[in-house]
Amino acid sequence: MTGRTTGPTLLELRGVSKTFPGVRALADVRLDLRYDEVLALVGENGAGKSTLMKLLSGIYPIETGEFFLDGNRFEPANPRHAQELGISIIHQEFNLMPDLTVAQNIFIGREPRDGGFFLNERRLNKQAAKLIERLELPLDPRALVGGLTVAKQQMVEIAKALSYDPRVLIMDEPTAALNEAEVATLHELIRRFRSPQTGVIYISHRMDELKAIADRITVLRDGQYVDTVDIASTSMKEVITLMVGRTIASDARPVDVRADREVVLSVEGLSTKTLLKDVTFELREGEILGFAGLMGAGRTETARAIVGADPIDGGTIVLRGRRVRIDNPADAARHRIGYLSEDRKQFGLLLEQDVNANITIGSLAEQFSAYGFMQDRKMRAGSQRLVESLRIKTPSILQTARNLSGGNQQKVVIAKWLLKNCDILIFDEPTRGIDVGAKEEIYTLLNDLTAQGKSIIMISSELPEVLRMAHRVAVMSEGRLTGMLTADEATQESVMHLATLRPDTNPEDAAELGLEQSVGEEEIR
Amino acid sequence: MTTASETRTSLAALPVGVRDKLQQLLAFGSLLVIFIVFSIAGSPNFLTYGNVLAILYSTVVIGTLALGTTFVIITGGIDLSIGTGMALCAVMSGVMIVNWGLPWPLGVLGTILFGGLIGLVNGFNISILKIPPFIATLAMMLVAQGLALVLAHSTPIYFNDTPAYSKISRGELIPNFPNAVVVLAVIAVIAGVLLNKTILGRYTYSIGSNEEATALSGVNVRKWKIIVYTFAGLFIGLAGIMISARLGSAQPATGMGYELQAIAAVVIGGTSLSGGKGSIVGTVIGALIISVLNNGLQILSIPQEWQNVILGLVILVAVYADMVRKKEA
Amino acid sequence: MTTASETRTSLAALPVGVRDKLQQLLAFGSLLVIFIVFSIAGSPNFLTYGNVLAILYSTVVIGTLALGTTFVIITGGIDLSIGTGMALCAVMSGVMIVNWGLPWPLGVLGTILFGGLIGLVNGFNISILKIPPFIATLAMMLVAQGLALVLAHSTPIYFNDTPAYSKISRGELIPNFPNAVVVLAVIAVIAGVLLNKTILGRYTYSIGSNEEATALSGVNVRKWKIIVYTFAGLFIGLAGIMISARLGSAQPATGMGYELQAIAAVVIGGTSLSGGKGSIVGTVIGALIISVLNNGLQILSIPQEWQNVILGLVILVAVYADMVRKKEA
Amino acid sequence: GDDEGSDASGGEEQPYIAIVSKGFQHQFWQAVKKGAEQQATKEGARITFEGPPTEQDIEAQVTMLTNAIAKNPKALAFAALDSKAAAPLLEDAKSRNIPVIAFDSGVEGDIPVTTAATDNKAAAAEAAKHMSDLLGGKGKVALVVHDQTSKTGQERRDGFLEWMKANAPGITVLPPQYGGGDQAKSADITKSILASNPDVTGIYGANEGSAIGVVKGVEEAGKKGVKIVGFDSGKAQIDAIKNGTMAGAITQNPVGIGEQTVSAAMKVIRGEEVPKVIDTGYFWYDKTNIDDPKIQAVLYQ
Ligand SMILES: Nc1ncnc2c1ncn2[C@@H]1O[C@H](COP(=O)(O)OP(=O)(O)OP(=O)(O)O)[C@@H](O)[C@H]1O
Ligand SMILES: Nc1ncnc2c1ncn2[C@@H]1O[C@H](COP(=O)(O)OP(=O)(O)OP(=O)(O)O)[C@@H](O)[C@H]1O
Ligand SMILES: [Mg+2]
Ligand SMILES: [Mg+2]
Repeated sequence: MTGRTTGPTLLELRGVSKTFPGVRALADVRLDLRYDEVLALVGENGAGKSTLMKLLSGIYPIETGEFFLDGNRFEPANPRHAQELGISIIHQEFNLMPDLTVAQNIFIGREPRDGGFFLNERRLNKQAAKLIERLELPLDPRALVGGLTVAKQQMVEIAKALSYDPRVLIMDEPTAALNEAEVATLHELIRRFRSPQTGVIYISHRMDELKAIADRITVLRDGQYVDTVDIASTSMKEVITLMVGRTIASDARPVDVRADREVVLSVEGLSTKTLLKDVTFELREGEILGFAGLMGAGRTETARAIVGADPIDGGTIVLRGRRVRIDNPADAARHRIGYLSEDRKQFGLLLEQDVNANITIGSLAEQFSAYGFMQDRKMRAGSQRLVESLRIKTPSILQTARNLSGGNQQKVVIAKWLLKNCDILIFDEPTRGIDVGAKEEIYTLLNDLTAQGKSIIMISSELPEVLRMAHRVAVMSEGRLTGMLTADEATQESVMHLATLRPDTNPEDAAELGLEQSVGEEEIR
Repeated sequence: MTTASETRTSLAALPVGVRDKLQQLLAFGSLLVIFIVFSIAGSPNFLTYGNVLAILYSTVVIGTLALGTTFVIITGGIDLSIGTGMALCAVMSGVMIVNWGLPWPLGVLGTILFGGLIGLVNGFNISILKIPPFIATLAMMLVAQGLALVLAHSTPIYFNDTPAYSKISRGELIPNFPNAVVVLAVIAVIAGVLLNKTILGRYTYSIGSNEEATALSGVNVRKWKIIVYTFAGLFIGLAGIMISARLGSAQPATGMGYELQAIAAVVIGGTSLSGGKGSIVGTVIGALIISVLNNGLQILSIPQEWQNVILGLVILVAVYADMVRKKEA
Repeated sequence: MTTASETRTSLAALPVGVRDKLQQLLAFGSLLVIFIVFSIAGSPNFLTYGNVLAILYSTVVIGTLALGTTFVIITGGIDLSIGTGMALCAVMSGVMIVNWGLPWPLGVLGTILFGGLIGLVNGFNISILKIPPFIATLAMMLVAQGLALVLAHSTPIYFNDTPAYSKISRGELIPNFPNAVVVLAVIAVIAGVLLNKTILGRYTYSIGSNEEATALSGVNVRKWKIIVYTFAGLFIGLAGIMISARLGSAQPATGMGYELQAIAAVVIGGTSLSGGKGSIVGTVIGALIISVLNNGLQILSIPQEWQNVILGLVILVAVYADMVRKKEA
Repeated sequence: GDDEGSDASGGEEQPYIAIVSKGFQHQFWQAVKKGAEQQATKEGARITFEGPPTEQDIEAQVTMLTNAIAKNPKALAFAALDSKAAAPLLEDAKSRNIPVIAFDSGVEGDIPVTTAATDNKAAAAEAAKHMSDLLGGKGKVALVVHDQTSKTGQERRDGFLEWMKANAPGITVLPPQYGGGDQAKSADITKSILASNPDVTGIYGANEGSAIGVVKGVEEAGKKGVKIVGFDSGKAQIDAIKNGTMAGAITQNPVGIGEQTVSAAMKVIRGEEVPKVIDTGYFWYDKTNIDDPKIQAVLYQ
């Protein structure tokens, strides 16, 4: 049951190939998008999805292959041309101007003008506000994009893409940065967008959402077309098998709850000027403590505060009973605490440096240096080992990080922390953009780490992932810790309930958390 | 500390736009402080109408160059050719007005356009040939320096027969207020409007903030970069006019070193060399800080070898103070 | 075109590491071409042992400064204080050796360390006070310029009584081969090793390509930035020695403008001002390109006003050619 | 072609004289160059004339000297920014039997076969004397000098200061200010001086750029009755003297220096005798004698 179509299709790609130095990214790939459909495009990290979409949106010149829109052949010359043809893309990596506001970003190049040259900022902001409202996104048109979280930046991208009123909307892992609630909003957007004139190509590694949104799935593997299947008549297991060419272990819940183990980290009353209020929790040896919450809940800030990346306003951090003072990530590292940021491009990767440098940068001093000299062979061996165990798809460990696929870049960042020997690892959205197969491997690696007695804080917006991996789940909302659930207590419902409590605005919620007084204090202050 | 957090929260409450404006005003701070210090510590001769005029007047050339360069630097570029480029433009003005005998208004126009040409070449080398701005404009710096000498046969060109020309700088359409200062004020306003209210300004910021993303958004980045450098070139031309009008002659050998002062003014004004951030107000303040310091230190008759030492330290403190203030905001 | 694509594929086949090495070698290209052109077009006086030595010898001071600055620029920073800082170091050397009568080896050591101190201050201002490198080092440039004049009472300090001192530059431990050139070669090798084989070098690159990410990887970025600037300072000190040894005197007012030439050498050598990329080989080539051009143009007796014009154009072409070559690779 | 390009035609037979000067962009040096070229064409020599961008660029000058020697000239004319720095190279020249002619300010040591120079200090003293006369021996005098480290700068400053100290008790002299010879900067400095010392009655500009700067500054400040004494010539300065804004100025004989240097070099090449010192002299000129042909001869426009 292949997806080959008869009759005109909205978009059709035939025999598309593309090579990069040392890499054959695409080989004779085909794809067709029907009117009024959402076509999911899946494949392992480095399968060629983004490359295909970049060809389609005029970023890379077409080497070989034919493109048809409404049955008419076309060749996107450059991004603008593609836009004019009605092809609009949300890239996997953000393309935003941090120094401009949300509105300015959305309408860059299409600013409402007076006399062709003068900006009409009021109209610009009005337009943006209207759009944002229509899309029901929690964005302020006047906010500087640089100050937004990844999730919000993702929303700006979405708003921007939709503002072109495209016929073909391409979304390259739009939900990687989003959590359940936001994913739902996005799906709603897509449903409203699709029409008999339009279609959506939807790239994602989150199998669970495909059933909800997609009609058909096209699978790529190693730059080659595998198959296209109808969602209805296919199970995700089959799709995954098509993707990775093998069946993978189903999800098992964590077994032993580790109440007996020693407390390695205890955070008390952690607060920051911007967001956090009195965050208190304990992390036990060999434990995976999941952190759930809606965007802006403060999980990332908690992590950043603990490792000293952001200044803290109050609260204490105790390591194995010893109170410690952590002013910057270097201090944290010295105390064997590592933080993997949710934002790999800004806070994770050395894009210009090679894979080897990226993986070893954190462990250089303590593992790979003798009298200040780097031990090259040892380093390469180390990186090579991780490249293999994480199956990072790269021609060589000397490949520049920039040239890796999104997911493989993420793997590189993870590899950095797996190599560095930390007792406490804080992973913020660790599996962002990573394919199902690789996820399994990473889960296994995390469990190995805990088996070695290391402790992990796992911040994730993918609830299933949290529920599956975490021994306990901490839930945050509005900068507060609203609940701490054991593996058995933790369910979609229980977590979501705690995640949506609004103690600062809603007295009942405050009461439920026993916060009345503190709310009172807030007002007195 | 408390004040800090208060400023923070109170300011944080304001919409971004207003906050920026306020920060720009705060930037006045250092300038004000310096000015007041000189007025008090300084001899009574510092705070006189005449001396204030002298300060403003001495800001004109550097200020003109700095205004254009602000655009370039906000795109994440740099322009080292403004100093000697200015000298070359001054010489061109001399060639056109004195040697060719063009009427001076034509000569002025031609010179400004010639400055634009210099910028255009820079823009082409940077935007099309993709040569790093530092190199492209360094090369232009050397070429301009040489050409200025060649065209002028290594001797100044004097505007004696066109007294009107000197009036551009020293004339006083407004009584007791030299035209040069008026010119600076006017072009500063124009530059400010262009940077904040036009697509030129918007793309200037956008390119500096993320060139790749701007291009992917369908903006013709190549074109706009060329436009920005050409635009900045017009200021080189104008600076060439202003300095030759002040001196009554085109000096082919001057100009070297002006680029550093102009860039310093821009950066002291809070424009980031990594691009994306900056303002005209800031640049004007930056330029004023430099000339107020130069003037004040001489007025206080500080031994000259100490003047640079103090100048350096004050710049350091001023910038640091502004940064702290901004952080608090 | 065909050749281009061929080069591409053939090179693409190679592992990345080897490819980089090859690119560095390709960078020699421009230098070689320029050299050959001069040897042919140039008078017989160009390609003589004596003149080649003269070229190398004239590269020493700029080269020394450029080596240290390479590290700074790779971190994404800049150092404008190297020129006048060098003058200040030269003066310090004079003060220690001539005025205080220290034995010259001690004076040399002291001067190099003093250079390190200048760098340390820069590093502190940039890394701890978070003042933009351009401003911090601009301020230091002014301060150093002033202090040099103050310490030297605005007159050169002559090393007449320590002939050994001049030997540092002009002496010939290797017959017919001035020590200065040996010194440059040695420190170039040291710098190369440090940049490529040590964690200092690795952190230099990673801070330059993503400072925040490097910090979040647990690297004490503040500390390492200070170290890099201090390290670069040592080269300022050494440059101060080399120039005063060459001139036989410490000239307090010389040095302004050297920073631009040194930075130019670094950038022509392919180091990116936005940080993360660069090499010592490149810097050495960049420095040589400049001095070969200067020398060649003078040997060819090109009229001086034309020399800068040609210099600028050749730099443009050389850099462009290297870029094209790299793209093909 | 204002360089040897013109007479490169018969270049081979013509004796080649390499001239390394202290500067090249400034009018003074252009005038020296002009004189040298005139003499060269007259005597059928081929010359090159080079100098560093500023008088601080001593290393650049030393390198130029190196390159000049590398060209094996028949004679080498040299105006040292710092004799000591050039000493080893002059030794080298000597060892290659290249005769060295020093010009402008002398070169220490016995290597130069002759020195065509002016005594800058005496010239500056002359300027001081005229300033004192203009002020009737009393008042407040300021100096705007081009730089504080170069030999020329120091001599033209000290000559003035020392004469004042010795001969004009009635005149108070303000600490010298330095404008790098940049007209605009010197003008700004002048204005600050006038602002902080409104009672200044005389200002001395120690080279062309400084002097013109002083004139501009006084004009811009709208100050009347300040006596200005300048140095060197150039159109602007000549005009200022003609229209009375500048009282007068000292000029050396740059064109003469150029001519004398080349002719001396030719003599040496021909093996003729040359005096150890050729004093190229200096002259005071003002409204009264400016049109005197003897003066006109030594002025450059
Ligand atoms: N600019 C480039 N230079 C060299 N190789 C590249 C470049 N871009 C992509 N590649 C390679 O092409 C292959 C496909 O990359 P692509 O980004 O399309 O994968 P992907 O399917 O999007 O993976 P992911 O799910 O991780 O985003 C990868 O092996 C990648 O290493
Ligand atoms: N890297 C950052 N840069 C700027 N602001 C940030 C950053 N991280 C967090 N914030 C601010 O802190 C608030 C909380 O965001 P944070 O990322 O901590 O929430 P979260 O619970 O981690 O949700 P998510 O990470 O899914 O966005 C955000 O609304 C944002 O304003
Ligand atoms: Mg991808
Ligand atoms: Mg987060």
